[in-house]
Amino acid sequence: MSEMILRDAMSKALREALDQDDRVFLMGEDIGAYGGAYAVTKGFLEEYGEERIRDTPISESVFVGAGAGAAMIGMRPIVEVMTINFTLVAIDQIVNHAAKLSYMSNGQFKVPLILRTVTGGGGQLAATHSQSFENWYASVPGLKVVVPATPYDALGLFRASRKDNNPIIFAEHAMLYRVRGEVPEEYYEIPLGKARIAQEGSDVTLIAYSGMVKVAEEAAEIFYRNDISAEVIDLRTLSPLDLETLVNSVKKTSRAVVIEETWKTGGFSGSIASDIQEAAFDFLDGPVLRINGPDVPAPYAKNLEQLMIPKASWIVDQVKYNFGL
Amino acid sequence: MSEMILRDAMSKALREALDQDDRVFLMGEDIGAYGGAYAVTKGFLEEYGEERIRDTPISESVFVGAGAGAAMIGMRPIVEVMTINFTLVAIDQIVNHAAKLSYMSNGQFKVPLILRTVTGGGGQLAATHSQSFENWYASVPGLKVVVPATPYDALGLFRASRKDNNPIIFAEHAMLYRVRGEVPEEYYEIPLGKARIAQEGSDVTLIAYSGMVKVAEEAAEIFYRNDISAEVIDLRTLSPLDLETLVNSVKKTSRAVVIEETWKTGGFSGSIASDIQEAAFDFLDGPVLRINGPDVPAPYAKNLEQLMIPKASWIVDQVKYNFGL
Amino acid sequence: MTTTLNIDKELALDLYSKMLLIRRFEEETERLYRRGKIGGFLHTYIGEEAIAVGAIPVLREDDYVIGHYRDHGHALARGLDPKLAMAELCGKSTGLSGGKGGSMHLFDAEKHFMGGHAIVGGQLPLAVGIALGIKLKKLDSVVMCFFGDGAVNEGEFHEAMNLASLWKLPIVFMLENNLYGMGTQVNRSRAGGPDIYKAAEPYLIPAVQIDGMNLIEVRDTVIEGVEKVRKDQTPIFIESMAYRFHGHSVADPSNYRDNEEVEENRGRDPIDIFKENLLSANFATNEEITAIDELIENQIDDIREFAESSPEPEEIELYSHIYASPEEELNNE
Amino acid sequence: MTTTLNIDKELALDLYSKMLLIRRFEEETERLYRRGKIGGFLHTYIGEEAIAVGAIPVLREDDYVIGHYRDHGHALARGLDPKLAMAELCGKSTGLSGGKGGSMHLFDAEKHFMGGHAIVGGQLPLAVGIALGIKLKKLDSVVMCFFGDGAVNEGEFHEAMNLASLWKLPIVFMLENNLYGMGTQVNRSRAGGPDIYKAAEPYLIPAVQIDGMNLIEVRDTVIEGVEKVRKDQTPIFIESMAYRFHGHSVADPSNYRDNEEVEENRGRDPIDIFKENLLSANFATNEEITAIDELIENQIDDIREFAESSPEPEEIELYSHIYASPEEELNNE
Ligand SMILES: Cc1ncc(C[n+]2csc(CCOP(=O)(O)OP(=O)(O)O)c2C)c(N)n1
Ligand SMILES: Cc1ncc(C[n+]2csc(CCOP(=O)(O)OP(=O)(O)O)c2C)c(N)n1
Ligand SMILES: [Mg+2]
Ligand SMILES: [Mg+2]
Repeated sequence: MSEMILRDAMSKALREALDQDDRVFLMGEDIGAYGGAYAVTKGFLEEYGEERIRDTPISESVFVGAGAGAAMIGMRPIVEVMTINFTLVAIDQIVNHAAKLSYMSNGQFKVPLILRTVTGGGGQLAATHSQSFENWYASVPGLKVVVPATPYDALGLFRASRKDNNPIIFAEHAMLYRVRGEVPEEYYEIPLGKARIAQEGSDVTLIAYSGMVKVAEEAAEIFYRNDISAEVIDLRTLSPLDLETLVNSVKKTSRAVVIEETWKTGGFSGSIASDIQEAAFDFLDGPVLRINGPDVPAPYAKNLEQLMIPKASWIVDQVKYNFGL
Repeated sequence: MSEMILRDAMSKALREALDQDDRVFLMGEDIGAYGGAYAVTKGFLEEYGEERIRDTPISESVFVGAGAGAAMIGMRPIVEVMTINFTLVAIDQIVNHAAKLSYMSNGQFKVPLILRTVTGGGGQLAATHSQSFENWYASVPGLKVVVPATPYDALGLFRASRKDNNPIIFAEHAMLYRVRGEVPEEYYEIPLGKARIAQEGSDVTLIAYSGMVKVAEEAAEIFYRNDISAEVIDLRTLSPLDLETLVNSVKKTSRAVVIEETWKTGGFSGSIASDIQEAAFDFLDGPVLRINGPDVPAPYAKNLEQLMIPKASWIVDQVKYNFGL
Repeated sequence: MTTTLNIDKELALDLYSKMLLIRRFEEETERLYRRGKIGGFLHTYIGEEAIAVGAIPVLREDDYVIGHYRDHGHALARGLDPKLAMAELCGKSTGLSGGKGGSMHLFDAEKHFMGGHAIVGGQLPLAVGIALGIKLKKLDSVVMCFFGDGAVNEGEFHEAMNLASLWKLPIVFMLENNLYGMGTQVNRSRAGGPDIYKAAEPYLIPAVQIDGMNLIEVRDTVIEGVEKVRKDQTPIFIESMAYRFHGHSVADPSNYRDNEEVEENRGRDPIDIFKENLLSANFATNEEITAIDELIENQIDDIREFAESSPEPEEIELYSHIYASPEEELNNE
Repeated sequence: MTTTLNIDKELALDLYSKMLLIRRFEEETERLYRRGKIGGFLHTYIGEEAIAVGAIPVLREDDYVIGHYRDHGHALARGLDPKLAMAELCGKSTGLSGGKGGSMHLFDAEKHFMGGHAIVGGQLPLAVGIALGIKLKKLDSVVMCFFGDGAVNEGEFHEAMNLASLWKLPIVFMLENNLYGMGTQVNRSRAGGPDIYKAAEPYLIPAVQIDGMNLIEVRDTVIEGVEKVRKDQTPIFIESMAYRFHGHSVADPSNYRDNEEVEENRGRDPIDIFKENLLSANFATNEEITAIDELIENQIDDIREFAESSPEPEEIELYSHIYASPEEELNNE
């Protein structure tokens, strides 16, 4: 076992990919000479050279699409879009091309493309730079969406992503890069589509992903101190979604809260909450709750921005209000 | 009263805008010389001239953004993107610019831009051309989303949209253009954010919008023949969402179904269903159901495509299965 | 007077057959569309046959072709089975994609036919990626990427041209300038006007403009061009001036073009021009030409029959191939 | 030896003060950032002052300015209140946008300052729209749109250039070529290399390249250019060669540039160059220059104090101005 921060787990995952598979190459803005906007690929250019570590012009649409094109002929590109906000200028290549090539060709082509990007708010980057669009991507058939919350998962899920033959949005939360955690030396993988029970409990199920897992864990800690036993589930991937694990937990606890950083309106929390109530209505003690950030473009000011990001106390208050716990 | 098809109601709405407000102009691909891909603006170029009916190059990003820019200085542009599928190449201008300018400038700028576009499947146009992204737009704070289901509503909602000072996605369903309906001669408006009770009922609430309203009405008709009284609600706008009307109805009927054409995973149906169960859980006889198209990229073949579009029978079957009605 | 044609006789007759096959195939699609056998949008290639047939047969099997929704001509020129293509247009299980792609999205992995793509400009980034893959695999294949004059105005054109040149990728940018994007005449959509090849200059991509109605001119240009791309591993740009004889799609009466313009261009029918070439080079007699015509007519009957009599896809196919299964072997040549 | 400067003396000193204000303002932002008073990303304009100050004061009040996230210099050159700008950077209620926009998103409707925009290239379509609005309103205003060498590679650059030229819109495309987009040198991002003004040719937009370190050169070029745009109602393109003296943002140690290059460029400090101009034209003595320096230092103290002592926005402001209320009067001049 060794401890490392999530950023280093990602660097390790990428190095592994480059070392083990010569079909792998990296491309994106400032991943080379600059070392990556979030320093994940620092030193890579020197180690692996310009052919495999490709700094791109600022033109997301072409280099994301080029990733899909290269994947069509058997390469395994790992493309970085600096943040998920900027994927919007390339979203057509993702949704109308990468995601659909397998289906439209009836399986003649596969697109083993990993699109790494940085998601989430909390850095005072204001409205254009603080969004979380992984929920949109998770609604698109043909895409998979991976949202790790720990260094262990980042590495393990990336390994599985590398073996998958589908286009994958791999969304790393900006505020998690410095989170530290155990990462075994021995090889392991974490399959896509299998949620993690971060903490077992019996009174209420807290469902979260990416940056919200630690918020759910904080809430669970508060509950614990009040003799309430919360089960915390980390989704790990939004697509595929491990509904089975969620439903089993809710059948046990009778109460569920879905916690998501982005807007509630149209959020993935609603989709999950509805999945649960459709599958387990008779087990429920009350509504499946959603805790989301408010329906507001992210403000810059620190004090206002803090109001955007769900807090453990919001969960505790809502659980108390709705379930009397 | 006169009868007209939805296409003509839209043409009437646009003519009115051009006639009554010289800040209004139209721009989009092939709206002029070609007469509009769906013929809504046929004859406009001859009537209003090139300055106000502007054929654009195929470059959605710049002309959508230009709509926002012109709106910033007080024009009232009506921009047409041929179908909602193609808004993906302009989505950054919509989501990161038009939607955020008011907030980021703290109200110094307003963006009274109407983006008209065509949504929905059913025309055998296959995966890239049959999507419905209005749910994504409805999740973005700063945007409003209008989804008319009848000629009457198309005209009335467009009139209200014209008076609104916000960026609006006005999504017309391709399969509704030839739907005929009553449209009064006298002036009327339909406010944004007010759902329509298309049919009163007491046993189950069917919630739909755009192309799905007539499917809900068909289901209601089947229910009626089986002595089940269904209330049909046409949302009219996804944002703002008239939750009050939905909740009041569900409190009365104790059962609700949300019907939406697009993918269930991450769909707006989940967001609405969750809103309802959070607001009215104790009134519910069972889960708030969702009827969506399957999580599949639209296929071309006619027989397969038909499986994509929710049918009245799907509603009837689910209501029976879940509520025993 | 006999002129000489710088091409093998047998090949010339074969190319003539290919052009005619495309023409008749397209005419048949229009009939099938009107009979309700083909749905969706249908964009025919009638009038532009000399480009696909002049260009694509120049390529090797290990080269790649990619284009837009007006893709039947490219597909047939590349040698895709016309029966399977027509079955696809009819939404049948025997179609290239089992009926799931339709007219605008033809694919054939084996033939390295990388798709018709229906989002205008969307194929350009993919083409760049295929060329990048070629380069990284150290192959000497090239990518031929077709697109229209309308697509040139999309941002992706600019991004693709820049990256292809910057990274020295083996692409033939193959512009079909038929003067219109739907109803919009090129002068009304491009600041630089119709000579689009000039747009390649700032990217340092060598560019030429040629007569896309003249098969021999297309072929000679492409032979030279592809050789250069293969050798230098850098992109080139070929603008073929063309005209689509019918509307943008079957639904388009094409009112925005005046009759005179349409008639004048129809007078320069690429098939007639090449036929004249064949006759005056003594490559074929009128009788032989007629024999080819008849052969193609018969072939079209077979194609139609195959497509019409093929079964619809099974409902279960709705759910297949949304994702590749993890076990599936990659198409990894 | 006295040289002559083709500019009014008072104005020249005023412009000098503006440059210096920007420089000192930016230095102060860096200090405030390090003190944790400013958050998010902070991109300073240090080294590029001659462009904004050479260009923007040429404009009339009814003209428009729009740019990217490196916007402090443009804002101050346009005459936005530096106190309000700094308060915005500190996320205070007194800021230009009440603290909601931050460094990358400065706006001032009254001054026709149409925003710093943080999505690279995103301001270009908006600029086109503002110019279109001007044209439709039959005004003779112009739009000056700033963007970087990195932005040129986005598709929106191409789309905007084409539409602006095609529709003859009054825009000055104002490229600040500081040779890097973040850590990527322009030769590694552009097929055409660093002479980006050549990219304007296919769009038929007149373009020049000038020394963006030389205020007088910038100013003279812009005077002539803006006059032309105003008269002809067509776009022009000005490429100002520049260099940012600090990192891309405060967080960037700028390791990708070698010291020699940095030092050489710092040696051509635009403020020093203009100071030399002033001195050798006898527009000011060394003492007068020093007096200006001191004035600015004091002003910066006031600015910082105002920003630091201003209150944070009230929580309720989180929810204001997401939408315009229907009753609200439009900003409809
Ligand atoms: C992004 C996008 N915008 C608009 C359309 C609708 N559309 C389909 S074809 C076409 C015209 C394209 O013209 P051109 O590139 O010249 O090709 P041609 O049809 O002439 O072969 C348009 C506007 C689309 N499919 N995709
Ligand atoms: C669409 C998009 N992609 C990437 C980024 C990240 N980013 C911010 S600034 C920048 C570099 C821009 O360089 P340039 O246009 O030359 O402007 P400069 O910073 O040199 O003034 C990048 C890549 C972004 N903000 N938006
Ligand atoms: Mg064309
Ligand atoms: Mg730069």
